[in-house]
Amino acid sequence: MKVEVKLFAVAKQIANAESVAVELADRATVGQLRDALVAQFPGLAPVMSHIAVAVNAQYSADDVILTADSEVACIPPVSGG
Amino acid sequence: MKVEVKLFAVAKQIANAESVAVELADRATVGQLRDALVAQFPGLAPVMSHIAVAVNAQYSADDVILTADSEVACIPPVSGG
Amino acid sequence: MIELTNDPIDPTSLLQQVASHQAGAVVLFLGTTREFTGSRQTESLDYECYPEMAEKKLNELECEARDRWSIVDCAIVHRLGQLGLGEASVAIAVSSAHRKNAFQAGQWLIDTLKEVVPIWKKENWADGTTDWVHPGLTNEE
Amino acid sequence: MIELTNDPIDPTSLLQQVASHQAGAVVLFLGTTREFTGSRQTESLDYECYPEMAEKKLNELECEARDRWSIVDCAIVHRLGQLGLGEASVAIAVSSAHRKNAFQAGQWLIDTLKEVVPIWKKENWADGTTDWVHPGLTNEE
Repeated sequence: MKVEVKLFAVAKQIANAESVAVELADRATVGQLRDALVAQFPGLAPVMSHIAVAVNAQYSADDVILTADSEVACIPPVSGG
Repeated sequence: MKVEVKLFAVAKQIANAESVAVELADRATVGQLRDALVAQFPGLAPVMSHIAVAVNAQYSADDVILTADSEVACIPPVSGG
Repeated sequence: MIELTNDPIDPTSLLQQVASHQAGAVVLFLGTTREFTGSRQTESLDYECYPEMAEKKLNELECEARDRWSIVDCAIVHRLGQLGLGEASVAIAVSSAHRKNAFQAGQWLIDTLKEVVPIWKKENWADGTTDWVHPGLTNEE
Repeated sequence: MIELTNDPIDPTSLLQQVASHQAGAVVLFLGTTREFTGSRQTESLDYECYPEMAEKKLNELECEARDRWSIVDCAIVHRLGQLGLGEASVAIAVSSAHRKNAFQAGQWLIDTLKEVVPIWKKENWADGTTDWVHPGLTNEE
Protein backbone atom coordinates (compact mmCIF):
# COMPACT_ATOMS: atom_id res chain seq x y z
CA MET A 1 0.00 0.00 0.00
CA LYS A 2 0.99 3.62 -0.44
CA VAL A 3 0.94 5.87 2.63
CA GLU A 4 1.19 9.67 2.43
CA VAL A 5 3.41 11.12 5.17
CA LYS A 6 3.39 14.79 6.14
CA LEU A 7 6.75 16.28 7.03
CA PHE A 8 7.43 19.33 9.20
CA ALA A 9 10.29 21.58 10.21
CA VAL A 10 13.69 19.86 10.00
CA ALA A 11 12.14 16.68 8.52
CA LYS A 12 10.59 18.75 5.73
CA GLN A 13 13.92 20.52 5.24
CA ILE A 14 15.92 17.27 5.01
CA ALA A 15 13.50 15.60 2.61
CA ASN A 16 12.90 18.88 0.82
CA ALA A 17 9.19 18.04 0.64
CA GLU A 18 6.05 18.82 2.65
CA SER A 19 4.79 15.30 2.20
CA VAL A 20 6.09 12.08 0.70
CA ALA A 21 4.49 8.87 -0.51
CA VAL A 22 5.97 5.73 1.05
CA GLU A 23 5.37 2.23 -0.32
CA LEU A 24 4.68 -0.24 2.49
CA ALA A 25 3.40 -3.79 2.90
CA ASP A 26 -0.26 -4.05 3.91
CA ARG A 27 -0.67 -3.82 7.70
CA ALA A 28 2.82 -2.29 8.03
CA THR A 29 3.64 -0.72 11.40
CA VAL A 30 4.87 2.72 12.36
CA GLY A 31 8.29 1.12 12.97
CA GLN A 32 8.36 -0.21 9.41
CA LEU A 33 7.36 3.22 8.13
CA ARG A 34 10.36 4.72 9.96
CA ASP A 35 12.70 2.25 8.26
CA ALA A 36 11.19 2.97 4.84
CA LEU A 37 11.51 6.73 5.36
CA VAL A 38 15.19 6.44 6.29
CA ALA A 39 15.80 4.19 3.27
CA GLN A 40 14.14 6.76 1.01
CA PHE A 41 15.79 9.80 2.69
CA PRO A 42 19.12 8.76 4.25
CA GLY A 43 19.48 12.28 5.65
CA LEU A 44 16.71 11.42 8.14
CA ALA A 45 18.81 8.64 9.74
CA PRO A 46 20.51 10.78 12.43
CA VAL A 47 17.25 12.47 13.53
CA MET A 48 14.68 9.66 13.14
CA SER A 49 15.05 8.47 16.76
CA HIS A 50 13.99 11.98 17.91
CA ILE A 51 11.00 12.17 15.58
CA ALA A 52 7.57 11.15 16.79
CA VAL A 53 5.05 9.68 14.38
CA ALA A 54 1.42 10.76 14.51
CA VAL A 55 -1.29 8.56 13.05
CA ASN A 56 -4.63 10.28 12.60
CA ALA A 57 -3.32 13.24 14.58
CA GLN A 58 -2.33 11.09 17.56
CA TYR A 59 1.19 10.30 18.79
CA SER A 60 1.66 6.60 17.96
CA ALA A 61 4.07 3.91 19.13
CA ASP A 62 6.14 1.82 16.71
CA ASP A 63 3.79 -1.17 16.92
CA VAL A 64 0.73 0.75 15.69
CA ILE A 65 -0.55 -0.71 12.41
CA LEU A 66 -1.11 1.60 9.44
CA THR A 67 -3.75 1.48 6.73
CA ALA A 68 -3.72 3.15 3.32
CA ASP A 69 -6.04 5.89 4.54
CA SER A 70 -4.14 6.65 7.77
CA GLU A 71 -3.19 10.31 8.12
CA VAL A 72 0.50 10.02 9.00
CA ALA A 73 2.93 12.75 10.02
CA CYS A 74 6.54 13.04 11.17
CA ILE A 75 6.73 15.26 14.28
CA PRO A 76 10.24 16.47 15.11
CA PRO A 77 10.66 17.79 18.68
CA VAL A 78 8.17 20.63 18.94
CA SER A 79 9.17 24.22 19.75
CA GLY A 80 5.95 26.19 19.89
CA GLY A 81 5.16 28.59 22.69
CA MET B 1 3.67 63.54 75.10
CA LYS B 2 0.85 63.48 72.62
CA VAL B 3 1.02 60.99 69.75
CA GLU B 4 -1.26 61.15 66.71
CA VAL B 5 -2.46 57.68 65.61
CA LYS B 6 -3.95 57.00 62.16
CA LEU B 7 -6.80 54.49 62.09
CA PHE B 8 -7.94 52.40 59.15
CA ALA B 9 -10.81 50.09 58.18
CA VAL B 10 -12.43 48.40 61.19
CA ALA B 11 -10.27 50.40 63.66
CA LYS B 12 -11.46 53.64 62.08
CA GLN B 13 -15.02 52.34 62.18
CA ILE B 14 -14.88 51.36 65.86
CA ALA B 15 -13.27 54.64 66.98
CA ASN B 16 -15.35 56.58 64.47
CA ALA B 17 -12.29 58.67 63.63
CA GLU B 18 -9.55 58.67 60.99
CA SER B 19 -6.98 59.60 63.57
CA VAL B 20 -6.85 60.08 67.32
CA ALA B 21 -4.50 61.85 69.69
CA VAL B 22 -3.24 59.64 72.52
CA GLU B 23 -1.56 61.01 75.66
CA LEU B 24 1.48 58.90 76.59
CA ALA B 25 4.46 59.13 78.91
CA ASP B 26 7.71 60.21 77.23
CA ARG B 27 9.53 57.25 75.70
CA ALA B 28 6.33 55.17 75.83
CA THR B 29 6.40 51.93 73.84
CA VAL B 30 4.09 50.56 71.16
CA GLY B 31 2.73 48.18 73.80
CA GLN B 32 1.82 51.09 76.06
CA LEU B 33 0.17 52.83 73.11
CA ARG B 34 -2.00 49.74 72.58
CA ASP B 35 -3.13 49.85 76.23
CA ALA B 36 -3.90 53.56 75.98
CA LEU B 37 -5.91 53.07 72.78
CA VAL B 38 -8.02 50.32 74.35
CA ALA B 39 -8.60 52.48 77.45
CA GLN B 40 -9.74 55.35 75.22
CA PHE B 41 -11.83 53.15 72.85
CA PRO B 42 -13.00 50.03 74.72
CA GLY B 43 -14.52 48.76 71.45
CA LEU B 44 -10.98 48.11 70.22
CA ALA B 45 -10.31 45.55 72.99
CA PRO B 46 -11.52 42.44 71.11
CA VAL B 47 -9.56 43.30 67.95
CA MET B 48 -6.38 44.89 69.31
CA SER B 49 -4.43 41.61 69.36
CA HIS B 50 -5.02 41.31 65.59
CA ILE B 51 -3.97 44.87 64.83
CA ALA B 52 -0.38 45.64 63.83
CA VAL B 53 1.15 48.98 64.73
CA ALA B 54 3.27 50.83 62.19
CA VAL B 55 5.78 53.45 63.33
CA ASN B 56 7.09 55.67 60.53
CA ALA B 57 5.43 53.36 57.97
CA GLN B 58 7.16 50.27 59.33
CA TYR B 59 5.56 47.33 61.17
CA SER B 60 6.81 47.67 64.75
CA ALA B 61 7.02 45.32 67.73
CA ASP B 62 5.56 46.20 71.15
CA ASP B 63 8.95 47.18 72.60
CA VAL B 64 9.61 49.90 70.01
CA ILE B 65 9.87 53.32 71.70
CA LEU B 66 7.75 56.20 70.41
CA THR B 67 8.56 59.88 70.18
CA ALA B 68 6.16 62.81 69.83
CA ASP B 69 6.93 63.08 66.10
CA SER B 70 6.54 59.37 65.33
CA GLU B 71 4.06 58.68 62.52
CA VAL B 72 1.92 55.98 64.10
CA ALA B 73 -0.85 53.88 62.51
CA CYS B 74 -3.13 51.00 63.48
CA ILE B 75 -3.06 48.34 60.75
CA PRO B 76 -5.89 45.80 61.00
CA PRO B 77 -5.34 42.59 58.96
CA VAL B 78 -4.92 43.79 55.38
CA SER B 79 -7.22 42.70 52.55
CA GLY B 80 -5.88 44.34 49.42
CA GLY B 81 -5.33 42.46 46.19
CA MET C 1 6.92 50.65 38.67
CA ILE C 2 4.27 50.80 41.35
CA GLU C 3 1.10 52.85 41.40
CA LEU C 4 -1.96 53.46 43.56
CA THR C 5 -4.82 54.86 41.51
CA ASN C 6 -8.49 55.76 41.68
CA ASP C 7 -8.88 55.11 37.95
CA PRO C 8 -9.76 51.84 36.24
CA ILE C 9 -6.69 49.67 35.60
CA ASP C 10 -5.61 49.33 31.97
CA PRO C 11 -3.91 45.93 31.54
CA THR C 12 -2.61 46.85 28.07
CA SER C 13 -0.65 49.77 29.45
CA LEU C 14 0.88 47.49 32.10
CA LEU C 15 1.89 44.94 29.46
CA GLN C 16 3.52 47.70 27.43
CA GLN C 17 5.43 48.91 30.46
CA VAL C 18 7.10 45.54 31.03
CA ALA C 19 7.57 44.65 27.34
CA SER C 20 11.19 44.25 26.25
CA HIS C 21 13.28 42.55 23.58
CA GLN C 22 15.09 40.84 26.45
CA ALA C 23 11.87 39.18 27.62
CA GLY C 24 10.68 35.79 26.41
CA ALA C 25 7.77 35.68 28.85
CA VAL C 26 5.28 38.04 30.41
CA VAL C 27 2.93 37.03 33.22
CA LEU C 28 0.04 39.32 34.08
CA PHE C 29 -2.12 38.79 37.16
CA LEU C 30 -5.44 40.57 37.61
CA GLY C 31 -7.42 40.43 40.83
CA THR C 32 -11.07 40.99 39.93
CA THR C 33 -14.27 41.59 41.88
CA ARG C 34 -16.23 38.40 42.40
CA GLU C 35 -20.02 38.42 42.72
CA PHE C 36 -20.32 35.65 45.28
CA THR C 37 -18.37 34.84 48.44
CA GLY C 38 -19.94 31.54 49.43
CA SER C 39 -23.66 32.37 49.24
CA ARG C 40 -23.26 36.10 49.91
CA GLN C 41 -23.69 38.43 46.97
CA THR C 42 -21.44 41.45 46.50
CA GLU C 43 -22.70 44.62 44.87
CA SER C 44 -19.49 46.65 45.00
CA LEU C 45 -16.24 46.95 46.92
CA ASP C 46 -14.49 49.92 48.47
CA TYR C 47 -10.72 49.88 48.77
CA GLU C 48 -8.85 52.22 51.08
CA CYS C 49 -5.17 52.35 51.98
CA TYR C 50 -2.56 53.97 54.17
CA PRO C 51 -0.98 55.72 51.19
CA GLU C 52 2.57 56.49 52.41
CA MET C 53 3.08 53.00 53.80
CA ALA C 54 1.30 51.21 50.94
CA GLU C 55 3.63 52.89 48.42
CA LYS C 56 6.66 52.08 50.54
CA LYS C 57 5.65 48.42 50.88
CA LEU C 58 4.86 48.06 47.16
CA ASN C 59 8.29 49.49 46.33
CA GLU C 60 9.89 47.05 48.77
CA LEU C 61 8.03 44.16 47.09
CA GLU C 62 9.22 45.21 43.66
CA CYS C 63 12.83 45.47 44.90
CA GLU C 64 12.67 42.11 46.63
CA ALA C 65 11.21 40.43 43.53
CA ARG C 66 14.04 41.88 41.43
CA ASP C 67 16.55 40.55 43.98
CA ARG C 68 15.05 37.08 44.19
CA TRP C 69 14.31 36.36 40.54
CA SER C 70 16.00 37.23 37.29
CA ILE C 71 13.31 39.47 35.86
CA VAL C 72 13.41 42.10 33.14
CA ASP C 73 10.69 44.42 34.38
CA CYS C 74 7.84 44.55 36.85
CA ALA C 75 4.76 46.75 37.31
CA ILE C 76 2.23 46.71 40.15
CA VAL C 77 -0.96 48.81 40.20
CA HIS C 78 -3.58 48.78 42.93
CA ARG C 79 -6.94 50.47 42.50
CA LEU C 80 -8.59 52.42 45.31
CA GLY C 81 -12.14 53.69 45.84
CA GLN C 82 -15.32 51.97 44.72
CA LEU C 83 -15.22 49.04 42.28
CA GLY C 84 -18.11 47.34 40.51
CA LEU C 85 -18.33 43.62 39.76
CA GLY C 86 -15.70 42.26 37.38
CA GLU C 87 -13.41 45.27 37.73
CA ALA C 88 -9.72 44.74 38.47
CA SER C 89 -8.57 45.81 41.94
CA VAL C 90 -4.94 44.89 41.34
CA ALA C 91 -2.71 44.14 38.38
CA ILE C 92 0.82 42.75 38.47
CA ALA C 93 2.89 42.31 35.31
CA VAL C 94 6.32 40.66 35.27
CA SER C 95 8.56 40.06 32.25
CA SER C 96 11.57 37.76 32.22
CA ALA C 97 13.86 35.98 29.78
CA HIS C 98 12.43 32.60 30.80
CA ARG C 99 8.89 31.95 31.94
CA LYS C 100 9.54 30.25 35.26
CA ASN C 101 10.87 33.45 36.82
CA ALA C 102 7.90 35.52 35.63
CA PHE C 103 5.41 32.99 37.05
CA GLN C 104 7.23 32.63 40.36
CA ALA C 105 7.78 36.36 40.85
CA GLY C 106 4.18 37.17 39.86
CA GLN C 107 2.73 34.66 42.27
CA TRP C 108 5.03 35.74 45.09
CA LEU C 109 4.17 39.40 44.48
CA ILE C 110 0.42 38.91 44.75
CA ASP C 111 0.74 36.49 47.70
CA THR C 112 2.97 38.93 49.59
CA LEU C 113 0.99 42.02 48.61
CA LYS C 114 -2.06 40.39 50.20
CA GLU C 115 -0.12 39.82 53.42
CA VAL C 116 1.79 43.04 54.02
CA VAL C 117 0.54 46.01 52.01
CA PRO C 118 -1.79 48.23 54.10
CA ILE C 119 -4.83 48.20 51.81
CA TRP C 120 -8.28 47.14 52.97
CA LYS C 121 -11.47 46.25 51.20
CA LYS C 122 -15.02 46.75 52.35
CA GLU C 123 -17.70 44.48 50.95
CA ASN C 124 -20.89 46.28 50.02
CA TRP C 125 -23.29 43.34 50.07
CA ALA C 126 -26.36 43.15 47.88
CA ASP C 127 -28.51 43.04 51.06
CA GLY C 128 -27.37 46.57 51.92
CA THR C 129 -24.98 45.69 54.73
CA THR C 130 -21.23 46.38 54.60
CA ASP C 131 -18.20 44.64 56.12
CA TRP C 132 -14.55 45.51 56.30
CA VAL C 133 -12.64 42.37 55.32
CA HIS C 134 -9.93 41.43 57.82
CA PRO C 135 -8.58 37.90 57.28
CA GLY C 136 -8.29 36.06 60.57
CA LEU C 137 -10.41 38.67 62.32
CA THR C 138 -13.69 38.93 60.40
CA ASN C 139 -14.85 37.42 57.12
CA GLU C 140 -12.25 35.34 55.39
CA GLU C 141 -11.93 35.83 51.70
CA MET D 1 -11.38 28.69 23.43
CA ILE D 2 -8.36 27.84 21.33
CA GLU D 3 -7.11 29.55 18.18
CA LEU D 4 -4.29 29.39 15.67
CA THR D 5 -3.85 32.66 13.86
CA ASN D 6 -1.58 34.51 11.45
CA ASP D 7 -2.58 37.85 12.97
CA PRO D 8 -0.95 39.65 15.87
CA ILE D 9 -2.31 38.49 19.23
CA ASP D 10 -4.49 40.99 21.09
CA PRO D 11 -4.11 40.33 24.84
CA THR D 12 -7.04 42.61 25.69
CA SER D 13 -9.42 40.49 23.66
CA LEU D 14 -8.17 37.36 25.45
CA LEU D 15 -8.69 38.98 28.86
CA GLN D 16 -12.23 39.92 27.85
CA GLN D 17 -12.93 36.38 26.73
CA VAL D 18 -12.11 34.90 30.14
CA ALA D 19 -13.59 37.75 32.22
CA SER D 20 -16.46 36.73 34.49
CA HIS D 21 -18.27 37.84 37.64
CA GLN D 22 -17.40 34.39 39.01
CA ALA D 23 -13.68 35.07 38.64
CA GLY D 24 -11.55 36.61 41.36
CA ALA D 25 -8.32 36.08 39.44
CA VAL D 26 -7.07 36.17 35.88
CA VAL D 27 -3.61 35.01 34.86
CA LEU D 28 -2.35 35.89 31.39
CA PHE D 29 0.85 34.41 29.97
CA LEU D 30 2.51 35.85 26.88
CA GLY D 31 5.44 34.18 25.15
CA THR D 32 7.38 36.89 23.34
CA THR D 33 10.23 36.96 20.85
CA ARG D 34 13.59 37.48 22.53
CA GLU D 35 16.45 39.21 20.75
CA PHE D 36 19.28 37.12 22.20
CA THR D 37 19.67 33.37 22.78
CA GLY D 38 22.99 33.29 24.57
CA SER D 39 25.15 35.44 22.31
CA ARG D 40 23.18 34.76 19.11
CA GLN D 41 20.97 37.58 17.86
CA THR D 42 17.52 36.87 16.43
CA GLU D 43 16.04 39.00 13.69
CA SER D 44 12.70 37.26 13.33
CA LEU D 45 11.01 33.92 13.92
CA ASP D 46 8.84 31.76 11.69
CA TYR D 47 6.25 29.50 13.28
CA GLU D 48 4.64 26.62 11.42
CA CYS D 49 2.31 23.92 12.65
CA TYR D 50 0.50 20.74 11.74
CA PRO D 51 -2.88 22.46 11.86
CA GLU D 52 -5.32 19.57 12.39
CA MET D 53 -3.24 18.01 15.15
CA ALA D 54 -2.24 21.33 16.77
CA GLU D 55 -5.93 22.27 17.11
CA LYS D 56 -6.77 18.85 18.49
CA LYS D 57 -3.93 18.98 21.03
CA LEU D 58 -4.79 22.54 22.12
CA ASN D 59 -8.40 21.46 22.67
CA GLU D 60 -7.20 18.47 24.69
CA LEU D 61 -5.03 20.77 26.81
CA GLU D 62 -7.97 23.09 27.49
CA CYS D 63 -10.18 20.14 28.48
CA GLU D 64 -7.53 18.64 30.73
CA ALA D 65 -6.91 21.99 32.45
CA ARG D 66 -10.66 22.31 33.10
CA ASP D 67 -10.67 18.78 34.55
CA ARG D 68 -7.64 19.28 36.77
CA TRP D 69 -8.31 22.74 38.16
CA SER D 70 -11.41 24.63 39.16
CA ILE D 71 -11.28 27.33 36.53
CA VAL D 72 -13.94 29.65 35.17
CA ASP D 73 -12.65 30.12 31.64
CA CYS D 74 -9.58 29.54 29.52
CA ALA D 75 -8.31 30.88 26.19
CA ILE D 76 -5.22 29.82 24.24
CA VAL D 77 -4.01 31.54 21.07
CA HIS D 78 -0.88 30.62 19.10
CA ARG D 79 0.47 32.82 16.36
CA LEU D 80 1.85 31.39 13.11
CA GLY D 81 3.99 32.86 10.33
CA GLN D 82 6.72 35.44 10.74
CA LEU D 83 7.14 37.37 14.00
CA GLY D 84 9.37 40.33 14.74
CA LEU D 85 11.18 40.97 18.02
CA GLY D 86 8.95 41.56 21.03
CA GLU D 87 5.84 40.14 19.38
CA ALA D 88 3.78 37.52 21.20
CA SER D 89 3.89 34.01 19.75
CA VAL D 90 1.48 32.55 22.28
CA ALA D 91 -1.05 33.86 24.80
CA ILE D 92 -2.83 31.87 27.49
CA ALA D 93 -5.48 33.42 29.73
CA VAL D 94 -7.11 31.58 32.63
CA SER D 95 -9.73 32.93 35.03
CA SER D 96 -10.72 31.28 38.31
CA ALA D 97 -12.49 32.09 41.57
CA HIS D 98 -9.20 31.86 43.49
CA ARG D 99 -5.78 32.78 42.14
CA LYS D 100 -3.92 29.56 42.87
CA ASN D 101 -5.89 27.63 40.25
CA ALA D 102 -5.35 30.28 37.58
CA PHE D 103 -1.59 30.32 38.20
CA GLN D 104 -1.27 26.54 38.27
CA ALA D 105 -3.44 25.95 35.21
CA GLY D 106 -1.70 28.74 33.27
CA GLN D 107 1.74 27.39 34.03
CA TRP D 108 0.73 23.80 33.24
CA LEU D 109 -0.84 24.88 29.96
CA ILE D 110 2.25 26.64 28.64
CA ASP D 111 4.59 23.90 29.93
CA THR D 112 2.50 21.19 28.28
CA LEU D 113 1.87 23.17 25.09
CA LYS D 114 5.64 23.40 24.64
CA GLU D 115 5.94 19.62 25.00
CA VAL D 116 3.10 18.20 22.94
CA VAL D 117 1.55 20.67 20.49
CA PRO D 118 2.97 20.21 16.96
CA ILE D 119 4.19 23.75 16.36
CA TRP D 120 7.76 24.58 15.40
CA LYS D 121 9.79 27.73 15.29
CA LYS D 122 12.60 28.66 12.97
CA GLU D 123 15.15 31.21 14.15
CA ASN D 124 16.10 33.73 11.51
CA TRP D 125 19.41 34.89 12.94
CA ALA D 126 20.81 38.36 12.44
CA ASP D 127 23.80 36.81 10.61
CA GLY D 128 21.47 35.58 7.85
CA THR D 129 21.44 31.89 8.81
CA THR D 130 18.29 30.04 9.88
CA ASP D 131 17.67 27.09 12.21
CA TRP D 132 14.64 25.02 13.03
CA VAL D 133 14.50 24.75 16.81
CA HIS D 134 14.12 21.16 18.03
CA PRO D 135 14.79 20.79 21.77
CA GLY D 136 16.98 17.78 22.44
CA LEU D 137 17.88 17.51 18.77
CA THR D 138 19.28 20.87 17.70
CA ASN D 139 19.48 24.24 19.45
CA GLU D 140 17.98 24.26 22.89
CA GLU D 141 15.91 27.26 23.74
